[in-house]
Amino acid sequence: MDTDLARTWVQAIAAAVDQHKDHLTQLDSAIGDADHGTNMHRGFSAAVTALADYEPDTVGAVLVKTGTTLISTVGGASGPLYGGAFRAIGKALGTPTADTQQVAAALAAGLASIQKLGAAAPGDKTMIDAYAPALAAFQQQADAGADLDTAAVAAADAAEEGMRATTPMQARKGRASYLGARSIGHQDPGATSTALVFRTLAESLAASAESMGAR
Amino acid sequence: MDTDLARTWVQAIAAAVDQHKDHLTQLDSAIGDADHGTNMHRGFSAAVTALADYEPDTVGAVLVKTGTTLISTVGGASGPLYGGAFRAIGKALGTPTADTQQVAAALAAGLASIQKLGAAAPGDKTMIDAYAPALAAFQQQADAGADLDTAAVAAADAAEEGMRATTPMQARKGRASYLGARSIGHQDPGATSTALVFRTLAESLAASAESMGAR
Amino acid sequence: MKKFINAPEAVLAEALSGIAAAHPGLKVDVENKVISRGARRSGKVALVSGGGSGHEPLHGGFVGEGMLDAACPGEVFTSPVPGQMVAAAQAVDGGAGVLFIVKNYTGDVLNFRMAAELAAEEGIAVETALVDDDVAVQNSTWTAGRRGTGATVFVEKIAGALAEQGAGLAAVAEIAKRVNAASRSFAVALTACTTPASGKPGFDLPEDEMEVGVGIHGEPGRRREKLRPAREIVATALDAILADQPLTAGDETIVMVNGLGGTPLIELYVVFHEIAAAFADKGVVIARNLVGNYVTSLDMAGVSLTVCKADADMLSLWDAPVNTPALRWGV
Amino acid sequence: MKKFINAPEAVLAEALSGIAAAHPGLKVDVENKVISRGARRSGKVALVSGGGSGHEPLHGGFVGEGMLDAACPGEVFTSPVPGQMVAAAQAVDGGAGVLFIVKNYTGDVLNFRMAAELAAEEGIAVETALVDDDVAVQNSTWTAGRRGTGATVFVEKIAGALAEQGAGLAAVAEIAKRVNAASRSFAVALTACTTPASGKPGFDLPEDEMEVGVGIHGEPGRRREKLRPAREIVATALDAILADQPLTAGDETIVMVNGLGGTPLIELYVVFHEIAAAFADKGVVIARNLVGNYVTSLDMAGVSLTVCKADADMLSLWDAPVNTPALRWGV
Ligand SMILES: Nc1ncnc2c1ncn2[C@@H]1O[C@H](COP(=O)(O)OP(=O)(O)O)[C@@H](O)[C@H]1O
Ligand SMILES: Nc1ncnc2c1ncn2[C@@H]1O[C@H](COP(=O)(O)OP(=O)(O)O)[C@@H](O)[C@H]1O
Ligand SMILES: [Mg+2]
Ligand SMILES: [Mg+2]
Ligand SMILES: [Mg+2]
Ligand SMILES: [Mg+2]
Repeated sequence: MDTDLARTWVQAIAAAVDQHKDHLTQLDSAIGDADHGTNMHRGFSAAVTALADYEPDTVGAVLVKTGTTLISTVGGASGPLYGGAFRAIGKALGTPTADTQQVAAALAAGLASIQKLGAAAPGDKTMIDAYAPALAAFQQQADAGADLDTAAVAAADAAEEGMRATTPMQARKGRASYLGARSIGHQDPGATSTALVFRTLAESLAASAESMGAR
Repeated sequence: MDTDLARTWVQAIAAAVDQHKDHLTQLDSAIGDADHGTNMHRGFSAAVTALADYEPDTVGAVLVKTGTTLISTVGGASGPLYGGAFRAIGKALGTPTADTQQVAAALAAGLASIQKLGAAAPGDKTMIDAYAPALAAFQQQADAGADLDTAAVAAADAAEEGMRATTPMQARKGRASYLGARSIGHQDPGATSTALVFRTLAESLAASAESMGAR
Repeated sequence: MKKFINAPEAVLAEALSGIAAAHPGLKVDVENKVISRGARRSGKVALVSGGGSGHEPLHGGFVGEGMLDAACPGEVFTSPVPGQMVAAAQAVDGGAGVLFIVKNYTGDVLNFRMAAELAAEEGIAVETALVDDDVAVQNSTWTAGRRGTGATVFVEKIAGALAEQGAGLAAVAEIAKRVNAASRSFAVALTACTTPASGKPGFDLPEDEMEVGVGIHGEPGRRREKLRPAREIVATALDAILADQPLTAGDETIVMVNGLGGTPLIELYVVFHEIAAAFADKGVVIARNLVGNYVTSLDMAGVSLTVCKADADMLSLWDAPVNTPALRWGV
Repeated sequence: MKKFINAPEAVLAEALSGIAAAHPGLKVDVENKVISRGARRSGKVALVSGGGSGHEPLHGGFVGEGMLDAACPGEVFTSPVPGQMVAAAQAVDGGAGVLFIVKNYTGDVLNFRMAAELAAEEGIAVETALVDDDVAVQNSTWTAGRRGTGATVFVEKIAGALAEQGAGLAAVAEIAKRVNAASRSFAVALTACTTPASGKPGFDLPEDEMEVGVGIHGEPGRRREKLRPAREIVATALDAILADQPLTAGDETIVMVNGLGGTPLIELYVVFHEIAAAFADKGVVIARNLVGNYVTSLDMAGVSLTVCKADADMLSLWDAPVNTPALRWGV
C-alpha cells in the first residue's frame, strides 16, 4: 500500500457511502435517529476534498488527515469513532509504503481506538461486530503470508458476515440500545458502513493490482 | 300548537341533531370548521334540560327560553342566529295556543331576525336558503287555509329542497365564503340543520295529531 | 384520532384547569370560562378578547400585565357565548370601560355584539376593535370580509400597553384599530388539523401539495398548489401582503412568523431567514419580530406571516413591559 | 416530505441565519455554528451546551443572560463536532472556566470529551455536567445509559443563574450535577417525526397505538401500546418517574410538560391538569412549572414529563432573571 492507494481507498469509501447513503440512513431510522448515511456522506466528502491537494510522504499521513477531517465534520457517534480509528491506523503507518503485516497492525490500532473511545465489545451490535472479524481475517491471512489483496478480500468477506450477524443481536451500545429487545431483527448501520470500508479497501487494492498487471 | 307541542318540537330537534351530529360536523368540515354538529348538539341538549321543569303559559315562552338557551350555550355563528330566531318566533306567540296563521307570522319573525343579525340573502349558501323557502311554503298553505300539519309538511319539504339547492351555490356569508369557488359542490351545514328543524316540526305535529286521533 | 385528551367534551374544561394550575397569577373561572388577571384595575381600561379554543396560546396566554385583562375561550373553533364575555367584562371593568377585541368571524362578531349590548345594559362602557388582517380573503360583498388572524397578537400587545399606561377607552380603541389597519397576514398549510369533536383531519392533502391562503380553523385554503421551497412560499405570502399594503425602503415593521401548531421551530427560523432576506433587499426594516407558535390551529403544519407597518407609537408600546404566559419582557 | 425548507443540506445554516436575524442580542457564528451571547463576560463561568438540531428551542433558544453563554447546534439529530465546541468555549471563556452541559448520548459524549481535551490544551478550564434523566432507559451495562432529555432545561437554567451570580466553576458544575440527579423524565409519542435528510417518518404507528418511552430523536420507544386517555398516559409516565425517584407529601418540585413539536398547547394543558391533580393527591407541591415546547423532536406529536425534586437553592436560582429567546423573566 502506498499513498496513492490510501487516497484511492478514501475516495472509494466516499463513493460507496454516496451510493449507499439512503440505505444507511434507513437502517439508522429503524433503530437509531436516521442520520448515519448523511453523517458518513458529509465526513467522507469532506475527506476527499481535504486530500485533493495534499501530497503527503507517508501512507499514514493520508489516513490521519482523513480521520481528523471525519472528527471535524461528522459529529454523532460515528464521527469520533471512525475519525479516531483512521487517525490510529494512520499513525501506525509512518512509511511511504506498507506491507500486509504493517497494515494488519494498523487496523488493529484502529479497532483499539474504537474500543477505547466507545467501550463496546463484540456482540453489542455496533461497528465492532464488522470490524473485529474483518481484522481477525486480515491478520490470519497476514500471518499465513498472504498479500494485501488477498488479506483485504478476506477481511471484506468477514466484515460483511459480521455485519449480517448484527441483525439478531440486541444492542447494548449506542442509540439502538435504548430500544432494548426491539433492536433485535435490524442490521446495525455502523456495522454496515464498516463493511463498506473493508470492501472498498479490497476493491481499491484489486483495481490497483489490475492496472499494474495491465501496464 | 300548544306549549306541549312546542316542547315536543324542541325535544325532537334535539333528538334529530343528536342523530345527525356527525353528518352536520362532516358537512362543516368540508367548507367550515367542523363544529356545526357539536354546536347544535350542545345547544339543543341544553334547551331540553332548560325546558324540563319549565311550565310556561304560552307557546312563545317555550321557544323564547329555547332561544335564550341557544344563545348562552352554542356560540359560533349558529348560536346567535338560531337563538335569535327562536326568541323572535317565541315573542310572536304570546298565547297558550297558536293557529297556522299565527305560526306563519312567528316563523317570518324568526327569518327576519336571522337576516337582521347575519345580513345574508337567499343564494348566499346559508341556513336562509332552507329557511326562506320553508317559510314561503308554510305561508302559502296558511293562506290557502291549510291546517298546521299540512303547512309544516310543506315547509319541511321545501326546506329540504332548499338545503339540497345550496350544494351548487358559492358561499357569500359565513366561513364557507373564505373558500370562494371551492365552496361550490358542498351542502351547507346550517341549511341542513334548518331542514331538520322544519322536518321535526312536521313530525311532532303529525305524531300529536295521530295520538289525538287514536284517543 | 391521536390526542392527549380524556374525552372531546372535556378538553376545554380540563385545559382551563391546567392553565389555572400552571399560571397561579391568572384567575381562571372554569364555570364561566373566563381567564383573567387576578384583580380588577380601578381606573384602567380593561381589554377583553376571546374566540374559539384550539389557537393556544391565543387568547388565554396573553392575559396579564400590559396585555389582556381577560380572555373568553369558546369550545374548539367555536366563538364563545355572550354570557362569557359579559362575565369577563364584569370581572375586569375598573370603571374606565372595556375594549372587546374581536376577530372578524361571523360567530365572534355576532356573539360579541350581543355581549356589548348586554354589558352596556349593565352600565359598562364598551368599545369594540375588529381584527381583519388576512389578505387571503378579499374584503368584498362576496365574503364575510377578511378573517382576523395573526394581527390579533399585535393589537392585544400594543393596545394593552397603552391601557396599562392609563389611556382612556377611546384612545385604546383607536390604537387597536390603527394597529389592525397597519397589519396584514397570509398563511400556508402543509397538513390539515383534527378537532377533538370531529376526530379526523378536515381535508386530505396529497404528499406533494399545500393549501395556500388558509385561516386558523382548519379550513382548506383559497387554492391548492404543488409544494414549493420555503423561499418561494415566502415570496407568495409577501406578494399577497405587499400588494395590499405596499412598503418602501425605510419603513419600519413588526413581523411575526407564526407556526400553526405542527411546524417545528427550526422551520419557522428558515422562514424568518427568507423574510429577513426579502425585506433587506427592499430596504424595509424589521424593527421587532416574533418567531414561534402564537396563533395556532391545533396540530396543523403550517405557517402564517404577519407584517405590521409600525409607527413610533406602536414600536414604543411594543417595547413596554408585558407579563403573560406567552409573551413576557421588561418584568 | 412536507417541510418549510429550501433543501435538507441548507436547513441548519438557514435556520441559524434566521435566528441571527430574529435575535439581534445573540451573536451567531454561522461558519463555526456557534450561537453565543454578544460579549465575553470577564470573570464569569461560561456555560456551553450543544447537541443535534431539531430540538428547538433547545439549545440556541436558551442562550442569554442567566442561562447559556453559547450553544453549538449540530446537524439535525447529530451531535456537533469538537471544533464547534472549542470555538464556542474560546468565544465565551471569561477566564473563569467553561462548563460543558452534555446530554448523555454516545455521540455527544465522545465529541464533547474530545473538545474538552482540546480546550484544556488551549488553556481553558473545562468541567462537564452530564444530563441523563430519561427513566424509560435503564441505566445498566445493557444500554448506553439513560438519555438526556427535558432536564437539560432545568440544568441550563439553574446552573446558568448560579454562574451569573459569580460562582466558581466547581460550584456551577456541582449544582448542574445536583439538578440532573434530582430530575427524571418520561415521554410518549403519538406519531413519528421526519428528518429533512431521510424525508420519511421514522416509523409507522397505527391510528390506535402510541410509542411509550421515546427519546427526542424520532426513535421508537421502549414499547408500543394501545392509545389511552391522557389521565392514564400521565399515570404511566408518573409511575415510571416516581418508581425511580420517590416523592412524598410536602416535597417541592419543578415540573415541565413538554411538547415534542407536533402537539397542540391545549393538549399540554390537559396533561398538566392531570399531573397537577395526581400531585395534589399525593401532597407533592408543584412549586414551579413550564408548559410548552422546550425540547422538541421536530414534528413529533408527543409529550414528555420532567420532574425535578427541587431544594431551596434550586428554586431561588430558578426565579433569578433570565433573558433568552425561549425563557424570559425578571428582565
Ligand atoms: N459505543 C460504540 N462503540 C462502537 N460503535 C458504536 C458505539 N455507539 C454507536 N456505535 C456505532 O455508531 C453507529 C451510529 O452512527 P451514527 O448514526 O452516525 O451516530 P449517532 O448514533 O450519534 O446518530 C451505530 O450503528 C453503531 O455501529
Ligand atoms: N351571516 C349568516 N347568515 C345566516 N346564516 C349564516 C351566516 N353565517 C353563517 N351562517 C350559517 O351558519 C352555519 C355554520 O354554523 P356553525 O358551524 O355552528 O358556526 P361557525 O361558522 O361559527 O363555526 C353555516 O353553515 C350557515 O348556514
Ligand atoms: Mg444515527
Ligand atoms: Mg362551524
Ligand atoms: Mg365554529
Ligand atoms: Mg445522530
